[in-house]
Amino acid sequence: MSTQVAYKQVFGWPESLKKNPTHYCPGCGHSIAHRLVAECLDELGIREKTIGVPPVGCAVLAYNYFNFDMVEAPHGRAMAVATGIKRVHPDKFVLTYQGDGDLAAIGTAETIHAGNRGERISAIFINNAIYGMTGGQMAPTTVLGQEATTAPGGRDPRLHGSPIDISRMLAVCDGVVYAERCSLTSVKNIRKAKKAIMKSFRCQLDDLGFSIVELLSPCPTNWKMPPKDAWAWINNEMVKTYPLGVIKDITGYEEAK
Amino acid sequence: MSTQVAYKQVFGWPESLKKNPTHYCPGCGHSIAHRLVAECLDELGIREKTIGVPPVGCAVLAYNYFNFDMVEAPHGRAMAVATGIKRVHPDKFVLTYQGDGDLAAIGTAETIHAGNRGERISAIFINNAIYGMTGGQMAPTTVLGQEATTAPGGRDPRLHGSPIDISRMLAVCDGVVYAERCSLTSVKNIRKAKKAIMKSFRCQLDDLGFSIVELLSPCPTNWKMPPKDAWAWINNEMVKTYPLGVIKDITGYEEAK
Amino acid sequence: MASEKVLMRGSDVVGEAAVRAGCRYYFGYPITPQNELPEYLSKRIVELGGTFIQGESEIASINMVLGASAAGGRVMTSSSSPGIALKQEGISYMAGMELPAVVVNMMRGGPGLGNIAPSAADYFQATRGGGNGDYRTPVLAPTGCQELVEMTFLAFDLADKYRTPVMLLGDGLMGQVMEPVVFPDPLDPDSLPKKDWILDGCEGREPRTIFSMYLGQQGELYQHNLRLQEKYDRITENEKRWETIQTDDADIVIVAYGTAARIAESAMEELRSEGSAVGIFRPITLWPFPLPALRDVATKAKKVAVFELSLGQMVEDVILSVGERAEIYFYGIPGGLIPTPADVVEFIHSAVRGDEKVGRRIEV
Amino acid sequence: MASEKVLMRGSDVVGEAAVRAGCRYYFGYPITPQNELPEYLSKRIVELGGTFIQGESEIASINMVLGASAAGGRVMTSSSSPGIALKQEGISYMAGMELPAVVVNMMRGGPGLGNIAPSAADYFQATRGGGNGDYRTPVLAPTGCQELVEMTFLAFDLADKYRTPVMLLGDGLMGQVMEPVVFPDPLDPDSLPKKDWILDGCEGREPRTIFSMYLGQQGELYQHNLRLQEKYDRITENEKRWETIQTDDADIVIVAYGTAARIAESAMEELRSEGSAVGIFRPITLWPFPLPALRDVATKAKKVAVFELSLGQMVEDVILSVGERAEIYFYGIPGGLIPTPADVVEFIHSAVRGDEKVGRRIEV
Amino acid sequence: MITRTIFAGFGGQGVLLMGYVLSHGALHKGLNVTYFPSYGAEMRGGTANCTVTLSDKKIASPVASRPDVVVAMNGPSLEKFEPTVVENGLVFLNASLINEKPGRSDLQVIPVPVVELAQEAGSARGGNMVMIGAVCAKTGMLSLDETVEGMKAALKGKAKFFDQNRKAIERGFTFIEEGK
Amino acid sequence: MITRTIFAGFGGQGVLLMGYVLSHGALHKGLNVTYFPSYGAEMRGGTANCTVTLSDKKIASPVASRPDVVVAMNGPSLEKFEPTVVENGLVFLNASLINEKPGRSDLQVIPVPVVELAQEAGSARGGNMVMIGAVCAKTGMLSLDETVEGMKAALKGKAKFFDQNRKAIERGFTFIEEGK
Amino acid sequence: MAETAKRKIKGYIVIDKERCKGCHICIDFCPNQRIEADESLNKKGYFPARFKENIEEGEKGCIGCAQCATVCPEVAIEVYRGK
Amino acid sequence: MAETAKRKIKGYIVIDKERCKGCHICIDFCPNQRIEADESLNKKGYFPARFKENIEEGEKGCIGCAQCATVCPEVAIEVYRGK
Ligand SMILES: Cc1ncc(C[n+]2csc(CCOP(=O)(O)OP(=O)(O)O)c2C)c(N)n1
Ligand SMILES: Cc1ncc(C[n+]2csc(CCOP(=O)(O)OP(=O)(O)O)c2C)c(N)n1
Ligand code: SF4
Ligand code: SF4
Ligand code: SF4
Ligand code: SF4
Repeated sequence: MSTQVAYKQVFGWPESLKKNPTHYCPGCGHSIAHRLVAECLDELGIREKTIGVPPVGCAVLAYNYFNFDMVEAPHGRAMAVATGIKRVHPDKFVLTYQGDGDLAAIGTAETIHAGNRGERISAIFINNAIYGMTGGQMAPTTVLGQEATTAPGGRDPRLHGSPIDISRMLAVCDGVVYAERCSLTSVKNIRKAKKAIMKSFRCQLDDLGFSIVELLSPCPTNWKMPPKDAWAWINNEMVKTYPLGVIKDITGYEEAK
Repeated sequence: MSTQVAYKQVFGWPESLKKNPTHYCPGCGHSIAHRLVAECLDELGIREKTIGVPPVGCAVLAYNYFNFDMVEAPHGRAMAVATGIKRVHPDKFVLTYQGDGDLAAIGTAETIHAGNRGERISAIFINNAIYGMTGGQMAPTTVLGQEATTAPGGRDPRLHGSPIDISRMLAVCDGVVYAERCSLTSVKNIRKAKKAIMKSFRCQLDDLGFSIVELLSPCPTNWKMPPKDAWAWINNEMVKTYPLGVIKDITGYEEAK
Repeated sequence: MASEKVLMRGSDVVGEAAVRAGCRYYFGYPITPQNELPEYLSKRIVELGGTFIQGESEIASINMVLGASAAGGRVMTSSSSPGIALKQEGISYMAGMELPAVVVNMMRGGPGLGNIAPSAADYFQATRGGGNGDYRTPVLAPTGCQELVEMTFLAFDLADKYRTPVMLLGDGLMGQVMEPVVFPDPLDPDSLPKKDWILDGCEGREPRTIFSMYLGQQGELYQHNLRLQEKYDRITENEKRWETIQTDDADIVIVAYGTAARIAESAMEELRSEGSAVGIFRPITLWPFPLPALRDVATKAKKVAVFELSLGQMVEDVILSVGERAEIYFYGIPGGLIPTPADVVEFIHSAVRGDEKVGRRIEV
Repeated sequence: MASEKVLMRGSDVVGEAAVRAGCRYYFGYPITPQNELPEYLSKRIVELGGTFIQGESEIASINMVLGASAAGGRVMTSSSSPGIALKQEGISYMAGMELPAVVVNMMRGGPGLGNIAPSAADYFQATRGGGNGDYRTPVLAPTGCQELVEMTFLAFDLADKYRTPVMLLGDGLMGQVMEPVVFPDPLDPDSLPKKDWILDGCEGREPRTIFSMYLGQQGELYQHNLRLQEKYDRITENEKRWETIQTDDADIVIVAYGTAARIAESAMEELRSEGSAVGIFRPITLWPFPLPALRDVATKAKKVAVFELSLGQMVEDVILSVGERAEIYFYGIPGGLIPTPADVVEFIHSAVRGDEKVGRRIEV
Repeated sequence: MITRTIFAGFGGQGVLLMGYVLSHGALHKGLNVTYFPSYGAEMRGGTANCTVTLSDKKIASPVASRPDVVVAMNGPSLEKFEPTVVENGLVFLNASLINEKPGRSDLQVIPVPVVELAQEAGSARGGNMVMIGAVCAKTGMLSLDETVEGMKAALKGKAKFFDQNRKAIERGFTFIEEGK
Repeated sequence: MITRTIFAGFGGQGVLLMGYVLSHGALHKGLNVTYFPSYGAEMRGGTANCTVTLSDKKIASPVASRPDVVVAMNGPSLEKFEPTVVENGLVFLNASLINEKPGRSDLQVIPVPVVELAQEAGSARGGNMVMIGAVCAKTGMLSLDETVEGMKAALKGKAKFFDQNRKAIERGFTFIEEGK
Repeated sequence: MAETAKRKIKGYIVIDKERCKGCHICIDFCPNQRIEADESLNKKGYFPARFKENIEEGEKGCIGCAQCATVCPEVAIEVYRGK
Repeated sequence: MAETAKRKIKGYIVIDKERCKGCHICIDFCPNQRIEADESLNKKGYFPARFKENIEEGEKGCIGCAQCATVCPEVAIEVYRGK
């Protein structure tokens, strides 16, 4: 492009992502999470041994974006599907990618028991506190007071229960070796999230057990906010219910640089 | 009976139990738990406003023994059924009575979410570390090394996962106000269990939220032990995995005498 | 009071009709294309002092319905195809326990996740019981918003009258269409006939139990099934419903229900304007299927043309009704396309000619 | 090598046959009356280096099966009626995704929890797809232990050949009976034909995806369904199986499958010894139903007597096969009783007389 | 008489609202009406459309395989629906965005510069209201008053928008009536 | 020739094992055989029974509505199965526990004091083996050797019990053969 | 109950022989060894527990402490205590 | 890219205009305000982000820090840095 200054690409397209346009809304966290997963697989060089299980949720079409083998799971059952795959191919890398409705409502039993069995699976958990795909219904993770189409006056603990913290529940299981909560709403947080994903992947490669990375992720569409406000809402409000950080870590790994 | 010494009955039949013979095996904990529940209802005088939901499990016929309204739930779904009842009759007393397969395997999602919604339900959870009714298959609560018909060499964490501690998971939920683990294997423990059940019932009557009492309960038949040994095994072995005591208590109740 | 004519979306219509029919309990889990129904009720039913719970799953929801029904509530759940598949165990239990409830299925294309275009491929599941055991549920298949009102009322009434789950079978198109509707006066739930079998605490009476398990070695389950069968026979005898449109002079009768019937009606108009004597037989109850009525109509017309939004499910009931009394043609569009009257017109042309260019002749 | 004759319980027979057919993955949840099968495999399959997981539920299990199948494993699950109801969504997905697997249903009495006595009341669910959408699964209905061996092998082969879930339909009686059996040589799973569609990491090839959702607006789901239908037509064409017993000279043919057929055979022996010319037509594949074969047999015999362990499910397929070609009588025993040959003898007496003392005449 | 109209455009262009306005106006006028939105794929983004059918008789199918009128608010919509319009049918174009012309010569094409007209009427965001005004004016399906009533019923409760929207609808009418 | 035998008693009395022994013995002998246990209600406790059918031809139904032989190890079993036995059928009674006599006069009743005989044979717990010995001896279904082979096959791998059980079976045979 | 017995004891128990399933837990838990196993089966086929009414030399009598009843899984024991 | 621009800047970015969905998050996150909103719609109907190539007086140029790309949900930004 230039003859005078040598420019080097420092940020580009990860191989583990197909070059298809995504269907995600402007400002949605799903596509960031996709990229982070893809970058980690690239860096570990395991794209070609990866088998992924997307959710039923906004990321149902993730197989159009991820550039590795993928199989659809019925809503909520990604962990069970992943278990089946991993038991057939213990030497392959298996990950699930799931929303909060998928992983923490209809899939609660599958999630808890995959964790409890210590399945060698890495779970990427997109917590956007709402049902995205179906149009903004309350999620188990919807925070108190937050509006949803099925919680018209905002979530009320008496009527709708309190937001669920499934990562903390998973931490109770012996088979879960690592659980961390990150957010996708700043350069720093995104980089942290990537490190967490990397660590989770290592847990599987090192045959330690089950691990989960929960990513607080904006859904501007259903929160009815411009992307920028949605990002700010996570940083200012959502983290009060879901504090960021390591929830469980018995990996024995030294802290990554 | 006697004309000289006046004897008074100090232990007899609770009104909340029907006088039918039970189908439980000799030395089984289910019938003790039944009696404790019945005694508590009697003492609180709420038998006539109680609606109970038995499990599918050895206690599936509990409606033949409990002397109050009861409705069968499909395996694992007692909490959902109880939720439906309680929402129609918020002024009535609703309890579920469930085994470990029912409450902590197939019913995991229903259990966790009833707790998370803070349903005003009292859950009696019979943890006998095995599937009784179906003949001794591994339960999610089977302890490591314990034999089961589907864990022939004993439970191995790598093959079968580790024993699940669902009460501790429930404790993560805001809607759960009280969770205690007791055992049915000594006079002292049985009396403690009764106190816990009483407290759980009070939680509901006082509209505080969801509560659960987990009862370690012998299954001599499927453990293939004489009753006496089964009781001892709980006291010596099982409590190592499931330590007795209060797991969560935000009732604010003063300690019962 | 009966409402003025209002323009309303099908899903909302079911919601409003339900509360007017005295429904105060709703338990369900979101799934497109029927989310507008729970969304409507999450507000409306709560305003009326009732309960709306978004369950953690379809299974939890159907079992909340089971509990609420046992407790005496007029109760409803709704979902779409895969979600209804998950409710089969619960529905089978409720059939066995003789618990009334209304289950709405706004069908979508399948199998599996499919897509949300209209479809009628859950006919077998609905009419033959996708759960286990010998049970049936009345299945109502309305067409259009005004009939959604009537069928919602009817569904609750049949459910209570026969103590059975009742299925209201629509599809996404029906749920999304807006049309003018008039609602009847709302019922006061307290004015509904008292049920003497419900669980509300045994004060002043013997405890009651509700269950589906019959262990007795003396054939208790056998007896229970015969009792159920007797009930199903009564329903079959008394509750068949259907509509005929211009069948009197018809040489060929289209058999279709729900959305397919609407499309067929447009096609019929076109075909009539071309001069063909086409009529429509529209089953409104899919179970019990209006077998005798269809038999009569078909015998007269000598040719029936079955049009389904599936690859051939209701057609079995048509064969069972018609046998060799008329030629039977079949044309099915599997889920995933919004079918148009033009497709049906072509099919009828084929059937009239007696060829198989569109659709096929069924050998009986 | 082929085994000696061994005395073995039906459930264990299925387990041993499965591993000999190359099955190395089993996922299931306990339920009576089929627990002996997972119990057998929990030991046997692990010895062979395979995977046995007791899932946390039937739903988890069927989805583990889905995953294992997508990954290329020969895989099986088993359950009994209510548990199979819960698997319907998963089966529908697997049908849509064209994933092979064997699903065993040892039926019990229903609806709901019912009891564990033999029953055949899940016929509709098995043959019409209790899940959502236009799909079918081949359904094999063996009778007795030796046939359990053959049908287990066949189930795995059909599953792989047509990329579809296949159902093996038995009942508690069949699972509990012990009989002498001979097993064929065990297959080495590695010797099975390689599958070129499985997911095992995309090394050296393009990534593959397996799914059931077709969103495209160009009728992709429609096309997908037509493709599936074509496959189902092929299966219908090629895979019908049945047995006839002494139908050649029969004036009346009993139609029965599974346990009912065994009972019927005892009855036939008794009736033959009385001098009645009774034969048996036994469908072995319930879907595809052996319609043409039954049609032939019935046309010749002029009278068929359908005996079912349900209140009338397979009888619909018999009517669809026979139409007015023969008189059709029906007698059903709903789940919950172990039926005896004496019942069937009475029924046939009635049918021969043409009265309805036991059973009833079906009007077609 | 039966008239089938398809409104189509990007998600944010208010095409569904145009359909509501027409439907409510028709109800007000005493016609039979069905409104059927694309509820397309279970996915985000993309385009939206709806079909409104008006008739003085009972309406059978709410689906229009061959609409009488197509209102295309963006290029892809024109592309998609142009082939489906009946012979000599009517096509309204959002001229502020669409540069292409329909290929078919039998069609009657009415380009409406909605953004510019809406700006004139006081708010650039009222393009859809201008368009529905133009559609009703041209086809005669609704009078100005009926269209405004339709708009009010469609926006029930949101009275603060009534005034601005009325102005935009009027601008659509005058655009047709006065040709500019 | 087809013979259907029902063994019935309390859960702990080893009735199912008796059926196994007979079945395995029959397989050893080269007969066709089906063994069908009561897997009754999904519940604990109660009684157990099993039906063994032997034949030199193919066996259709493994269920016996009218057994040729009933072996009743306790009172309730006698009560339950007595009415079902074929005319002039055979009924074996555990005389150590059952005091009642069958009401039917056509039946051939053989009371066996199993506990006492088992004690004589060396272990009070071998009552079921005594009984199967007596049954085989009386009916001629199996010879002593075949019965012992059946026992060994039924208890495959548990060789330490073989000796004691053989003694008990023999005691059953001598009880019938010698009438005491 | 024999006069002799009653004079010596503070309490007594009544065991429902047909309800008892012979688990013999109560025998274990009685602090004064007042319960023993019956030698004859009950109707269900269990050897039920039996109250030892007669107090032998050196034995303590029943004190009505209800420990047996508390641990009895079958609610087969009623306990009476003297005033 | 104009020579003038390049001489002043350490890096530059390339925005895939058709991939961009106009969320404008990148605009927010660029420390040097090197990104702005386009005024014309892309094919999908969004106003995409646009790299400000020309550096006005007083402005800083792109430093190739990739913050924009890190936050871009669409992977629509490639970043190049000078050596
Ligand atoms: C069995 C079943 N139930 C419900 C649905 C409908 N459904 C699709 S996605 C979804 C939830 C989406 O929310 P979430 O998992 O939080 O993911 P997001 O879309 O927010 O990324 C639901 C309920 C379905 N497809 N299948
Ligand atoms: C849907 C369904 N799955 C499985 C079963 C079979 N089943 C009955 S009880 C039971 C588990 C029993 O164990 P647990 O809940 O621990 O209770 P316990 O019998 O030990 O008291 C199972 C798997 C069933 N009835 N329904
Ligand atoms: S709806 Fe929400 S989660 Fe789904 S793509 Fe849009 S912004 Fe993302
Ligand atoms: S099997 Fe176990 S839990 Fe069930 S009744 Fe017997 S001892 Fe109790
Ligand atoms: S962050 Fe990406 S998608 Fe958003 S405006 Fe910038 S380039 Fe476009
Ligand atoms: S690389 Fe850095 S400086 Fe350059 S445009 Fe992006 S954020 Fe701004």
